[in-house]
Amino acid sequence: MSTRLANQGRLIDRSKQVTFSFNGTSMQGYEGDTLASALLANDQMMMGRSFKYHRPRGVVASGAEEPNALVGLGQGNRFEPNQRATTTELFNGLTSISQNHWPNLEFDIGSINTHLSRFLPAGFYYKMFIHPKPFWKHVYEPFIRQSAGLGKAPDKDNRDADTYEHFYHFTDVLVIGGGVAGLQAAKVAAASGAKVMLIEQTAHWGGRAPVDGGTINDEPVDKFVEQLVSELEAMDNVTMRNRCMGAGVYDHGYVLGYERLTDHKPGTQGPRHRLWRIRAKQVVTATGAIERPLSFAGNDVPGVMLASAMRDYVVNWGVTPGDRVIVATNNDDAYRTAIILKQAGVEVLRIVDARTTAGPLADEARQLGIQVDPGKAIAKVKGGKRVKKVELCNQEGIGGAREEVECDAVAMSGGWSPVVHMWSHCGGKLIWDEAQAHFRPDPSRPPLGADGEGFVLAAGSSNGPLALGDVLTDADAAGKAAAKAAGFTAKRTKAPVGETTAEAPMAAVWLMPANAEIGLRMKSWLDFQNDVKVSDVQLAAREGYESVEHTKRYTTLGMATDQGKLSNINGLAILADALDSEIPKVGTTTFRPPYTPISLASIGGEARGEVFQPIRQTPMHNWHDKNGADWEPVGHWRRTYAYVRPGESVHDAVNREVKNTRENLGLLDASTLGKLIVKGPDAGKFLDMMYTNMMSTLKVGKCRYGLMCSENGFLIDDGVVARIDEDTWLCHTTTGGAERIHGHMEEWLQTEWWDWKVYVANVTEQYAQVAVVGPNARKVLEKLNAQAGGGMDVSKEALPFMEWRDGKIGAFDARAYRISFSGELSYEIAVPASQGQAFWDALMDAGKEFGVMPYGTECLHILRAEKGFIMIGDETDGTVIPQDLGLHWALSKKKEDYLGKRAHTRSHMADPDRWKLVGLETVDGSVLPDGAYAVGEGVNANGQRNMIGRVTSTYYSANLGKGIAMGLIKHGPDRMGEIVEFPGTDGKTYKAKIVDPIFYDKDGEKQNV
Amino acid sequence: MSEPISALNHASFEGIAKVEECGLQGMITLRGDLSDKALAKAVKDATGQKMPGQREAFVEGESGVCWMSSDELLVLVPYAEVDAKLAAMTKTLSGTHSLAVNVSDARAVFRVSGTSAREVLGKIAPVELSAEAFQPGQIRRSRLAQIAGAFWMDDTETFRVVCFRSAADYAFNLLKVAAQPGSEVGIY
Amino acid sequence: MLILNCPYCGVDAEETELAAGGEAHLKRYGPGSSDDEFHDYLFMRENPKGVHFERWRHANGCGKWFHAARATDTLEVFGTYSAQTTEPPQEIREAITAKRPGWTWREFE
Amino acid sequence: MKHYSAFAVAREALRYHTGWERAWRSPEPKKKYDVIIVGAGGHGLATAYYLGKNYGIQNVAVIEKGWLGGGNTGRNTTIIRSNYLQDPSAALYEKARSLYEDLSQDLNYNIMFSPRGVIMLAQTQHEIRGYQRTAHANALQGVKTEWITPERVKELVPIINLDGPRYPVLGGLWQERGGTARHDAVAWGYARACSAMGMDIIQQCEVTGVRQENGRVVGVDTTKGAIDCDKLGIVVAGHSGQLAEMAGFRLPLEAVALQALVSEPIKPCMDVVVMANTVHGYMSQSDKGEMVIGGGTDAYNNFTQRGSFHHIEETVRALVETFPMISRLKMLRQWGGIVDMTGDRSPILSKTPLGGCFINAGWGTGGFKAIPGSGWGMAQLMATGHSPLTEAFTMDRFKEGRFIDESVAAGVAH
Ligand SMILES: Cc1cc2nc3c(=O)[nH]c(=O)nc-3n(C[C@H](O)[C@H](O)[C@H](O)COP(=O)(O)OP(=O)(O)OC[C@H]3O[C@@H](n4cnc5c(N)ncnc54)[C@H](O)[C@@H]3O)c2cc1C
Ligand SMILES: NC(=O)c1ccc[n+]([C@@H]2O[C@H](COP(=O)([O-])OP(=O)(O)OC[C@H]3O[C@@H](n4cnc5c(N)ncnc54)[C@H](O)[C@@H]3O)[C@@H](O)[C@H]2O)c1
Ligand SMILES: Cc1cc2nc3c(=O)[nH]c(=O)nc-3n(C[C@H](O)[C@H](O)[C@H](O)COP(=O)(O)O)c2cc1C
Ligand SMILES: [Zn+2]
Repeated sequence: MSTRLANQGRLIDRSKQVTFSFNGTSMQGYEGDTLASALLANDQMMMGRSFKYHRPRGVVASGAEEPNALVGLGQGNRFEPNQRATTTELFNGLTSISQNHWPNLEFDIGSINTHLSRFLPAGFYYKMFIHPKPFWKHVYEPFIRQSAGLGKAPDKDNRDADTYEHFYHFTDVLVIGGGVAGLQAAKVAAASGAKVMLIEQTAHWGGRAPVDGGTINDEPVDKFVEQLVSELEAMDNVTMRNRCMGAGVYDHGYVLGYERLTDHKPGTQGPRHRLWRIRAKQVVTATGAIERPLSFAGNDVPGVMLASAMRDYVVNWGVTPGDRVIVATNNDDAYRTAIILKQAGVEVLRIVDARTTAGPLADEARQLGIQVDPGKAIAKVKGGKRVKKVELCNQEGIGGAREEVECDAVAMSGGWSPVVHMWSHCGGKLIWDEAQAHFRPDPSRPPLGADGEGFVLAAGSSNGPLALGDVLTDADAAGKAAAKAAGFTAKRTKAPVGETTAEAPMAAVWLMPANAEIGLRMKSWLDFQNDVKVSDVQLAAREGYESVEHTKRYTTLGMATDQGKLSNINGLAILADALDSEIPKVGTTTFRPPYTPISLASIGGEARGEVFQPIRQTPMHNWHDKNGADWEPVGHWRRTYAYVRPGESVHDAVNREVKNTRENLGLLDASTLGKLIVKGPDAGKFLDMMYTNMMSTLKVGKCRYGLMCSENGFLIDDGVVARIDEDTWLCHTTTGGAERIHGHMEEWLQTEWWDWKVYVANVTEQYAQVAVVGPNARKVLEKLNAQAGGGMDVSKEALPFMEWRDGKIGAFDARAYRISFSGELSYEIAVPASQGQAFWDALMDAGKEFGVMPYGTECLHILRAEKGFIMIGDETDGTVIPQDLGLHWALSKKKEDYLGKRAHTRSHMADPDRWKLVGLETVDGSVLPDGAYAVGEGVNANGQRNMIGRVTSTYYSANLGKGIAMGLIKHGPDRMGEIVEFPGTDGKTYKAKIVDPIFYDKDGEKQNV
Repeated sequence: MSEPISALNHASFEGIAKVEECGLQGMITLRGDLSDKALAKAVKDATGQKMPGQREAFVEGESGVCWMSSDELLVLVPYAEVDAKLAAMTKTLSGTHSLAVNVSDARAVFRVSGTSAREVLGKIAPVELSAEAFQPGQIRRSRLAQIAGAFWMDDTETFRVVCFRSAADYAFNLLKVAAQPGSEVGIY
Repeated sequence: MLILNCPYCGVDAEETELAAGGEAHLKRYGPGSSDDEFHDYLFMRENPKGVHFERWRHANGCGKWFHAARATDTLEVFGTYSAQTTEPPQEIREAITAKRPGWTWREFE
Repeated sequence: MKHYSAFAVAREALRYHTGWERAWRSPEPKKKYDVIIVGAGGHGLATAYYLGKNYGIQNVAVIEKGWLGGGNTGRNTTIIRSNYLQDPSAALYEKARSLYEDLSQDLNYNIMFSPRGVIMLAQTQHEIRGYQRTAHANALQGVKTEWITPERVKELVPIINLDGPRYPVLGGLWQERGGTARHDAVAWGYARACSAMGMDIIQQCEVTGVRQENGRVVGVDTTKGAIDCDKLGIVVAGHSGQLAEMAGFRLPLEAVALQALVSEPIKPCMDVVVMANTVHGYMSQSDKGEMVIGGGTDAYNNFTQRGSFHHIEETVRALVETFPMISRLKMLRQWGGIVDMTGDRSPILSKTPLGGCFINAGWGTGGFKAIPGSGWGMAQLMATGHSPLTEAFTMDRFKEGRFIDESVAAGVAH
């Protein structure tokens, strides 16, 4: 059984007991435990079920590479599925549940799949469930999807209780990984004066070395680490972070660091995760190496574990996964596990070494009384939910002549693979190291940075060296090289001297026994989580899925939550063998970020809830909000759609506003309209290029409506332009247009006509702008003026239609434009934004006697539609040109050039068959459905109904008491009076007459009073 | 005129740094040839400051001048004086191809202060904010999470942050989140 | 996540401060140009797998447009330069030649 | 070709699956083919398949520089829908969607077409109008779509947050028979069927030149030598510009990176595909349980198959806001693909200035859903010189100012 040992446990504090629960059972652990070590200490060997066959799964590793021990962690709005028990620090009150089973972990209906596994090889679903066809949708797929997934989905109404944030950091050298290699590299890099950041994913510094033993500079490793850490902490130019994982390396030295701040103490004040966006001149990956499993039958039974992990459990947490252990290996390092277990009082039954010769560690093991079996292999592990016994055989051969040994745990080691993820994310290439049977970074093909030079260096075991001494010299050199590449001069210092027992060469063993018969191969797991076995990879190869990428996708090898950290190399070795090829030829799949999964919330950072996205507000925003505004998002702005009074529907409110504005007085907050100042000796010439009509001839004091097209000919914006003085114009844009058109102008000025003397400034937000509209508009202004004594003359004579004046309106400095988008007597009045609310209040107050009401954007739309005014975004959609809208009058014939002019001459744009703007009126007065299409005769070559037009705007006009609409109709202007049909999506067909688009006050008398 | 009101009317928040809306600040956008003597004179007259070089900000209290781009300055003057200063400036610049406009009301200004002020900004702007890289006397236009903004330092623990008035509410909430208690980064 | 040096304000700006503006050094064709010329001006882009010249704007910064010489296959940046020029400056071309002898782009090499 | 069925699997199981034959052969190139297709992505393979199936043209080679299906076909978010606005697009995508319905049976390869339904959320007035317009158009185009209320959205997607503080959900455009398919299987299924017809799929073979005589294509140069052909189809997505250059013409295309990501797998929680275009996010849950999430494109030319992380960020924060329960899920993997964008974001299916040479490109961010329809139309175009499906998608439309712009009604291309 797995138990807590009486001694050992360098990371736990036995004086601090911690209570936690697993599947509802309360358990005890110590501070410093991981959830995995604590579960093992409680003899909880089985921790979950595998994905496909629902096989019992126990912990196999001790760190980030763990594929099996995944739990649902926490509860309610702190519940998180698929959390690795091996990297979860234990805390008081932790709750966890195991995953992927029903009804429970011990007895799982889904485990029937393991008995059917023979019928469910890789890719079986591509070959099945094809007939009968209807079964797919109703039987097969629902079934497949029911069995999908691993962890429980969080509750649908779950609102994450935590906050998250980002942080931008800039450093000369970033060292990823805080093992002895990372610490040493950081130290020498920092000694050069470079700014260094060192990040480590776990809560501890030192990595593997303190567990593996040996000495550094004749001191125990722990001591060396402690010293180095305090040295680094004392350096001003060094930033150290643990619980901070290097998640991904991206172009131009961008690295994501994933810092877990409160996962080990949930509920603490402050953000849960911080995503560091680090820019580093040089990145050193000192991410260590990961031990590989061995492929033998039953290597997935709970109790079979990586040798190094078993060693970690004993040394770091004082836990042994079993009482009677067998060690299987192809290298010397696993002997350390046997020795440590034995020294801790655990029975080590055998060391099964696939090689025929081992190094001095083997002698040490033998001296401790451990039986070493050279040339041997595990044929099969027996046991269901935990290891019961092991059948041993010769490594050579197919696995006959077996010897059975009873035991309760197996430690396996297939050699070590450098963690090359960070090296590879941004394009670093690998080479195959034949002696150690692993891929390691190819220093001649690093990822390239902005300057085209390599910006990542690997150090320590992540670069290939495995022996402590080599690791330290390598790291020392890498740290110095990184400092140099970042522009610093490294100090000439000696690397620390690491000493451990010398090791004999490992031997590549990809299958145990070497020629295992099919029955064994079908039980030899490669990918524990996704249930990919040796036989699956061989099947893929046989069926032509020969590329390693095909094999991956066909078998799902390496696609589980661990991303193949344990399985990939073993899998591609099997593939190479099946293809009769070589491992480096087969190559690896692509390493992609993140290194281990990171929370989606951390990626979003602070952008949630209130600050999810900016909401732009006008100076009168709060007033609108308090006065019934039904909000409409327009770009990032919020505008009032209508002011809804208690007891009113939105529709009622709109109708009321429409009528009142025509009959009395309406106020519109028009502050969002863009206002651009264009000034300079060449401003007139410039605006003549920007607008389709002539702006240079506009007289000072006057306004002109202008159209803008893109160079491609399409309408992009419109608005009223006012000439302020000899070389200054003020251009109004649509709400969405302010920044866009400002940018557009700057672009042309800076990149095409840079010798033109023009400056542009965006003054949109300097002003609050209010449209004062309706027959009483002048009266209210005059009243304000009278109240304050004097002011601007707003009479018809002093301020005629399409002119503007500066002056005082009431007590306010204002600029009044006599323009009208409603067809009524109308003034658009700009006051400083800081006066906006006061001005609005004054108008509301003075307007009472004139029947003032604020109105929203929908009313604005209806008023303009009654007048047949087009709206950018309604009548236009990016495919409409001025000619379509009957705006020929705004296309200057005098100007040789303006943006869009050339485009309009292309054959399709000059085509007389283009749909053209008309008014539409249903024969029964009802409202045409928005977006409806008019149909013509017959169908086209693709069998679609022929269409001859569409509705662009449609409203109920309370003033006219009927539906009115505008639309684009083929040959429309020539078809006045004709009836066209618009099939609705409601099954009805709407009949509408083609009419003039001006429905109200055709002669424009009302606006010009 | 009524009492002018700034976007957030002096709202404030205290977390790992203090965040305050500063109220109204007179601001003039001045575009022109920065090497032109007339411009230098206009700036000097309005603020007493010399022409700033690339990314320099010479600000004292409510007066000062910031380099905004190769042909643009932000001139700071007390809010009450902006009309007069602008008029004087326009006069000085008459005959010079330039543009001077009052943008005081188009902006919101925040003060972020305290020992963690650099960190608060470091969470929302993709800018190196270590003491070696950014100091009083410099200005940086950049991104504040999802909006454009500019900031300079009044002293080693105080930033002034400028953004568009319409985004003031977002900017304030953003700074509040970035300054939330318990969120010290411990870097600067 | 690219970083480009804005030649106007001299900062190394990361991509989120910038707006990409497509191919550089396009010659504008207006009224009077042929259909082919106008089409190529609007739509035909070099789209090379290799050395490229392109426009960027320091949008969340000084607001200025500038040019960058960049490789689209490795994202290496050879340099940035003023937008007020109709062709890549000599020193930029030399910098590219030093890194990638034999490069070509449109009529440049 | 050995027939795939549950029975066949059971029979093979008894032999430890040793009897399966290759899904596709791995032949050496012949001297000459009637037709060569460059690019063994979905579109190339489907083109070859329908050339054989519909026109009896089976002396065909599909030449692939890497591994078949390894381009964008193997890295897309698998959304299939046909609720496009413009007639030509609706026709093409609906043809594709309807072919997807029977594709598993047609190919005898389960491509797991899952018509689970696609919702495009309307979150602004502008989107409401755009989608209502699309619904009207679709009704006339023979595409079954429906405008639905927020309540119906919630019924279909219980995990959605209708009242996001920024953009409440105001309704949606619902296509019940839209959905997803297993992307790799689409490529594999077509490849297997092509191979079974005797076509040669030649992988690890890069086309390096296009040979021509008297204005007609006569063959290609490849890393495995020269190969002759009568007709050539260039179907290489992001690399179209390079191939066109070899063939002596230019294309109005630019290659940019588009990214996607998946979460860790969780138990089923979302049964439909949701696209939220205002906030730039879309998400579905795969049959394996991951949330499959699509991001935005970079605005600069890029051939690295990596993109800029801030697009991921933008997408993820939008989705966390739209589906709050995914906040504590984790991103498992992110990747990029190089997509080829045209001036109007619609594809090019066209004859070219080079006789006998055809181009199928410009699918940009949304061509997976089109694979069967595009293959069908392209085969017709290559075999007969004309196809109503491809007619509007010629490369000279840009010169005429005749664009097929789908973005107009608040729609997006993917
Ligand atoms: C992240 C992402 C998400 C997407 N999401 C969706 C979605 O949800 N729905 C949707 O409908 N679409 C989506 N798409 C788009 C879709 O993936 C593509 O439009 C589609 O797959 C294109 O298929 P293809 O066959 O044209 O190209 P590819 O699959 O890219 O195939 C082209 C092939 O040509 C080969 N090739 C290139 N050059 C040569 C040469 N010289 N010689 C030989 N071979 C060559 C390439 O190696 C490649 O295999 C997405 C794309 C991406 C990148
Ligand atoms: N003899 C053998 O066969 C053998 C094999 C392997 C390792 N070793 C020993 O292991 C030690 C290797 O030292 P080392 O420093 O190179 O490696 P290490 O494994 O000791 O340290 C690597 C550190 O990097 C961290 N890390 C990994 N990926 C990370 C990421 N993405 N972000 C942040 N942190 C990350 C790990 O948590 C770990 O602390 C030496 O003592 C060596 O002798 C020996
Ligand atoms: C729909 C879809 C689902 C995917 N699901 C997974 C998954 O569960 N696990 C995984 O590791 N990758 C998954 N991927 C990503 C692939 O592993 C791979 O990253 C992607 O196809 C791009 O290829 P590349 O990374 O090899 O360049 C998925 C991809 C797609 C398109
Ligand atoms: Zn700049």
